[in-house]
Amino acid sequence: MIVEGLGLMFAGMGVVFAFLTLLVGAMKVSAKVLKRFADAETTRGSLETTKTAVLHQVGDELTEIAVAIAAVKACARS
Amino acid sequence: MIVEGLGLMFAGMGVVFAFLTLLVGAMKVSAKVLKRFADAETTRGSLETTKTAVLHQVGDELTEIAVAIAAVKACARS
Amino acid sequence: MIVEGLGLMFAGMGVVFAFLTLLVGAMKVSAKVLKRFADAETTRGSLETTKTAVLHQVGDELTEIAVAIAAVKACARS
Amino acid sequence: MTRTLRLTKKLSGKPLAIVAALLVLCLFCGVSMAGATSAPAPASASDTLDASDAPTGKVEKLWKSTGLNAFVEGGKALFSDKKSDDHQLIPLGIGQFIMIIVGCLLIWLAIKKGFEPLLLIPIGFGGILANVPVAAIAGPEGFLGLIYGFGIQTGLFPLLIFMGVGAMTDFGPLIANPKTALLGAAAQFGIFTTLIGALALSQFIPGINFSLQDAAAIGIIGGADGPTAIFLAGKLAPDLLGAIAVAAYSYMALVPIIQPPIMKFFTTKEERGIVMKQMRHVSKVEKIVFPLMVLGICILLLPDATPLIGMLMFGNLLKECGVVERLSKTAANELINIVTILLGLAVGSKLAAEKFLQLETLGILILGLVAFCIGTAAGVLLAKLMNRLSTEKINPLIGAAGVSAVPMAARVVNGVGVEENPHNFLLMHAMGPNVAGVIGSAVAAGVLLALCG
Amino acid sequence: MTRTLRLTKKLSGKPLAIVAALLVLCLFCGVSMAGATSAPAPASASDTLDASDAPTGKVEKLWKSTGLNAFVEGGKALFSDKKSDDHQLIPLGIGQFIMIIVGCLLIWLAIKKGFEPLLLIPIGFGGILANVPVAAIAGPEGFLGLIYGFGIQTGLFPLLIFMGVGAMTDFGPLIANPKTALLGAAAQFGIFTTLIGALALSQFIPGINFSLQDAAAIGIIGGADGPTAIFLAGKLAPDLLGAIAVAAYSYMALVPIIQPPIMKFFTTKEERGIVMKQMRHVSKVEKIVFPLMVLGICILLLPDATPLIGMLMFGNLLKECGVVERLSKTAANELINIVTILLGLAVGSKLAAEKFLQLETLGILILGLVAFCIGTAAGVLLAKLMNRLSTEKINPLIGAAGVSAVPMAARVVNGVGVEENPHNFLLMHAMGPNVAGVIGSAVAAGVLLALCG
Amino acid sequence: MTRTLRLTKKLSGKPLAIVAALLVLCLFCGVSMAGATSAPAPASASDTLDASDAPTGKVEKLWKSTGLNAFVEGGKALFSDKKSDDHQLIPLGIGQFIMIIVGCLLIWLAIKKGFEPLLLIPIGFGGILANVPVAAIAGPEGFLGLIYGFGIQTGLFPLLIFMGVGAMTDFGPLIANPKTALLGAAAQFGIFTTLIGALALSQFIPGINFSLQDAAAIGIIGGADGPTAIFLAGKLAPDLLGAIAVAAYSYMALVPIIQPPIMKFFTTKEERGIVMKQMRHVSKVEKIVFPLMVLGICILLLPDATPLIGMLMFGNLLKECGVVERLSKTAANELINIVTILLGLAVGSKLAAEKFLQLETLGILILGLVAFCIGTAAGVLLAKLMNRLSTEKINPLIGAAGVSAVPMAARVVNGVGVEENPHNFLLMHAMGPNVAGVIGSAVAAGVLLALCG
Ligand code: NA
Ligand code: NA
Ligand code: NA
Repeated sequence: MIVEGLGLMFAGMGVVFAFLTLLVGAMKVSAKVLKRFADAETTRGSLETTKTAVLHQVGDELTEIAVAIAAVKACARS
Repeated sequence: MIVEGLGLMFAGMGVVFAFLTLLVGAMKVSAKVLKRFADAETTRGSLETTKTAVLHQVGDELTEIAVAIAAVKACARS
Repeated sequence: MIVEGLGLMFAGMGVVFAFLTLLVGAMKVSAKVLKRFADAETTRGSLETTKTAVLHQVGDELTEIAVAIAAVKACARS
Repeated sequence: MTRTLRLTKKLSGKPLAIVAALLVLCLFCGVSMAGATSAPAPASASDTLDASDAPTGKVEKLWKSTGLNAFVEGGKALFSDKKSDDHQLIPLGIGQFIMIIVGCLLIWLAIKKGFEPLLLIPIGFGGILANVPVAAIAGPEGFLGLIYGFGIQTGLFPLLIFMGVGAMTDFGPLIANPKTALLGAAAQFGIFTTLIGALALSQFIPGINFSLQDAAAIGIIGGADGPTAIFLAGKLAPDLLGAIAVAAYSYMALVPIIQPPIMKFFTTKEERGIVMKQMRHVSKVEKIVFPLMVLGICILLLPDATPLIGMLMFGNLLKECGVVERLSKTAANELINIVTILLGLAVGSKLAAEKFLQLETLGILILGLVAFCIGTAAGVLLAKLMNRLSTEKINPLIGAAGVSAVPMAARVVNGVGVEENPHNFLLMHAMGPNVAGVIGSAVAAGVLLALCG
Repeated sequence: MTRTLRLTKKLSGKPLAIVAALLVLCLFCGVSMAGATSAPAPASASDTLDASDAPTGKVEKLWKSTGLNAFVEGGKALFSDKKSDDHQLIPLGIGQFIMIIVGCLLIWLAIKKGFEPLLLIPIGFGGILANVPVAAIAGPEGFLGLIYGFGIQTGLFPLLIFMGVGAMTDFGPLIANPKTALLGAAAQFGIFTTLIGALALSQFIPGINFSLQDAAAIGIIGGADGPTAIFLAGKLAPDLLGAIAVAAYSYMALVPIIQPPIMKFFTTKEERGIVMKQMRHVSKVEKIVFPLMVLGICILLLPDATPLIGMLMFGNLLKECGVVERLSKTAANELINIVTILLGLAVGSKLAAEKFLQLETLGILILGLVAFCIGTAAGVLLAKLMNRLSTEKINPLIGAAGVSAVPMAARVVNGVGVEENPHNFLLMHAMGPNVAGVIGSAVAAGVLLALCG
Repeated sequence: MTRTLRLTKKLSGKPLAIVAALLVLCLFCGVSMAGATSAPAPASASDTLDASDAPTGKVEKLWKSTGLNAFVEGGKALFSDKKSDDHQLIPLGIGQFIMIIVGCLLIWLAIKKGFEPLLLIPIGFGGILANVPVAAIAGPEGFLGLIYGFGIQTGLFPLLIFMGVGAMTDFGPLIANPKTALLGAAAQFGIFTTLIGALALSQFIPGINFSLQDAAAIGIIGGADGPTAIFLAGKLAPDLLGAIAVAAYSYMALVPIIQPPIMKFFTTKEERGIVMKQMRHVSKVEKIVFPLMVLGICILLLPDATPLIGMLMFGNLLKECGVVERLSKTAANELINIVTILLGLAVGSKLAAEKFLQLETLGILILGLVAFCIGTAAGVLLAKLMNRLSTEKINPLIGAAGVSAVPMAARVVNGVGVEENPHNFLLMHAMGPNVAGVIGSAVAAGVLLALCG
């Protein structure tokens, strides 16, 4: 039965490697084929980046609130 | 079998119209019957409107924060 | 059958009381056994209290924002 | 044809009338068509449209499939054949109509009066659906019947609800003041007196025939715990499940009305004013050990109660262990909500007229009320007894919270206490017996399962 | 062996090549091993590895278990044995391959074109899984088959979806303007004309053989309501379920393309410009009473429709009663999401090639489209008729919303209206016939169940 | 009677003592009552209370239904009848007691040591419940048995978990660096060596008898993927499911302890310090195409793996397509949480003493550990081999992440890398082999199903 297990091991590892090797190939092909989609997306992506930037700005604004409060406090003290 | 289908059509459309016609009648009756409940509700509804107004005020406050920050910035610049 | 019911009652109430009396005992024992864990926890608990305090401070900061806005408004008016 | 045309003219300007006319026309044509086709009806359709031989085939079939016809036939039966009426109080059609009204009543109580709406709205609606004539929604092939078979017959739904309850319950007040657990035990007295009451009714009133199992399932109403009652009734007396569940949840909702007079009757003004000292802090590790401890006692003493107690404590362990928050939140929210909807509908399926409209249901309702009262009294009286024997006094009002009905009973205790002394907040102290009552009624259910199951 | 070594040398520096070599080596060794062990194979393993007698045992078994082999065998069959091809348009292997492409197409339409993605992505994926050769995922033992049996054969999933739809639907616009309900009735005309169309196709085209049940299930596509279509098809014509569901959801997604030309064809410029007066406020109690009223009419008139109408109204009652928010939110979110995933996959399991790749599917797709068009036209025409007979004019465009397809159809109406008059917002007015259409198609489904079921 | 009174007097002032006295009184009365009623016991009750003939009927029945009795009887059996002990290592009562301790141990590991608490708490609790004597909660009629039959025997629960995992997994790092997929393949070597190890144990150690199926199910522990292990064990070796699941999740939790020494042993200081270049950006469309591509390869090469791979990729498609956020969020949150609770309990039901307390369990635990070690080593060694053959070096540490155990293994890789060079963050690079390992072990499971199933 152990020898049979060895057969299972070779068959199994063979299929696992075959599967993932095929997948590597497929990913490489799809990366090339889909490149122009990706390029098109990048343009849109930059728009999204702008959005994110806006969000960051909102985050900054919270910092600004803190700054504003500090400023007002400073004012109040002075 | 097609003629049988016609029978099904008349029976079916009949029931569908009967159902929704009855529903129209029932809605009209219930609208009249339930009118005084509705009136009672309106009084309570005005309370809810007040609540919503309060919420709006909260929203206004956020705007105020922005205004405050702008003011502080302007101060800082000047 | 009613007398049988009485038997059920005594057996049932007996088990219920036995169960919860055992539970009372177990809770008392566990309270004593676990006391040192509880003590150890208290030390950590004080850390958490600090955290809560920090949170309160955040709450205070929101109040501060309101104060700041009021101050800015007062400024703007003056 | 002429008549419909005249009708149309007369009511012209009102679209509703036109449509009504169209409708009559349609049905009329349907009849004619069906009549015309009846002769050359193909064989393949004959089994599906077996009534199409008569000229009025399709319309007749349609009429027979209406609920109106079913109700009317039921009504006719009321006056004609009395002899088939022996084993049934009222004929089916009328009975179903009454049960639909009962379903609406439950929904009304839930919405308008706030009677445990989370359960009584699904139960009421399920009850209406179960009594729709012709459709047999609650039958073994109907979807309510399927949900019942999947979730309640197997006991799965009440157990999942119990898990969710465990994930929502804080046993801290009980751990802080262990002896209040005994009050949760005393309040189960109502269960067993009701059991005896059911057996007595069965013996002395001719129309009522409860078996020992039935009596046990009825008694558990006194436990004031919905899932426990549904679990036990599903195992011991499925036919009475509808009445038992409705009684249990109704009385749980009526706790603020039922309990205060009893609490006041058995206590003096001084006793109600007793102020209890503040509770000690309960450590996290105690709360984690607690569910395992309860489970351990349950395994040693009463394995038959482990499904109920076990799931309650599993939910509580998920909550208290602090490392599986996503599971405990799901158990206490989405999962319990989904199961509540399905459980309510399935319980409602047991409100079918032929099962519910019996003299026995009246007996169940009365017995359930008695169970609540006795449970409340027993809790209060044990608290007074404990005060006699101990120097550290407890407010006897909190004994009333031992009937479970979490957290309603504890709130009622708090309310009665505040009435007496506006600065005496008993809520947390009452939570101890309250959650102990949940354990107590699950244990009682286990005993009944072990001895009558 | 030499060849793989040479290959390795030549492509050295590229890890992929080495791995490929290893792989060949592995498989080769596997063959040798299996060959070596074939003689002394122990008895206990002989049943699990029955092909291991031949020298190439394991590899052959492995090859036979690949999908590649199944497709190729199917392809071979295409050219060889034509005589077993009688009852099947194309051989299984090729058919499954085509259906996998169809599944991908549905997913592409859903993602790229926004075709009802919530349903078409699970359906498409389920379709792919159902057509995986060898695995039999959609078979009675496969997991898709199990989900199908549990959720669709019993009708449970469509009913739970309907409950969720009820918990998301606001019937306010219908209550405010009751007579728009009639438009929702008229639009169901498409259902019954399609039914007749299906029977006609069946009679005149040789390859198509629809029974009356099949025709009824196909007709319901015209109801433009997914769960209703799945519920009815699951009861009357399970074999056609895949095609019917795909057609229903596809055309619902195509509403913005299908409806506008028809709407414009049947209305004049003036009619499209009619401005409707603002709606009255609908009180909370009216909204609570409404679902019970609909249920009551349904029970009186058509008990066979109560499962569908009942669950829709149950969901709506949960939403409107205002006291069980946690249940209504769960019904409208988590529960409907979970059921949608499982329903989609299970419906997809009916896209198995041997059921789907039939001439009949083409017929279903064409008939479904016709149904949509007729339903739209009927709604618009009844609106025009009602305007003739009433002084209070309604914009006939809103009649087109009667086909259901909530809320897409109402939005399309609004779009066409705004095109004519930029200040004429018809959205809320169109919601009345739109939600009435949901009720209407459920009623039509009930009639078909009662007369053909 | 006198004794209880004296006891009461002596301990007066302590309510606990009074209650204890009451309790003894109750039980005593119960005995008397039962004795008194035994003679005129009605026929209807005789079947439910069959032991009531003897004077101590009810109490005896109650005692027999306690867990204490069951444990004691089991204990007695240990010393008395040795001959019925042949097919069982230890008597049932004691075995159940030991398994309850094991359940508590798992819960303790989960809470205190952070061992995969999401799974090990439900499994541990389910294990306790399954070993409650008398109640037979894990039996075919018990609720755990029902959940097991519904969810695990059918494979449904692991597949739904896999869908949720897919909806939470980002395959971006793998797509950005495809060749790391091979490391995920190499790490599956542990599965097959363990399989052979199990067969060897079976041949050379007398008490252990694993069939080929058992060996395959044990091997999959080396896949370090919980749902895959449960799915395969449920199909091939249900009796070993408990031990396999516990081993899989325990070792996944132990990854930070098991892997680092092996990783360090097989790599030099320079190799561990290799800095990998930053990853390229992966476009949205690549991420959408990826799951369909994997599914396509799976269909072509190994249809038996499609249920697992298919559901994983379905979940991932829901996540990546971006148009069905409500479905992907439900799949990754509420649905996976609900299924995790039920799956954990059901897996725990396989920790019943008679199945678990076998020599074979010890073998499984040891083999599982060996599988992890070999898988880790194989991943690292293939990474080194790939470095030999390619100019673009990869850090061989990331090979260790190929065993799956997402995301623990990748974090461990990052930790070991940072130890060597504080500015070398390998987390994202290790995620590639890590998610490839999930695919790899699902493929290995498919092969084992195809060849041993
Ligand atoms: Na109770
Ligand atoms: Na419709
Ligand atoms: Na793996």
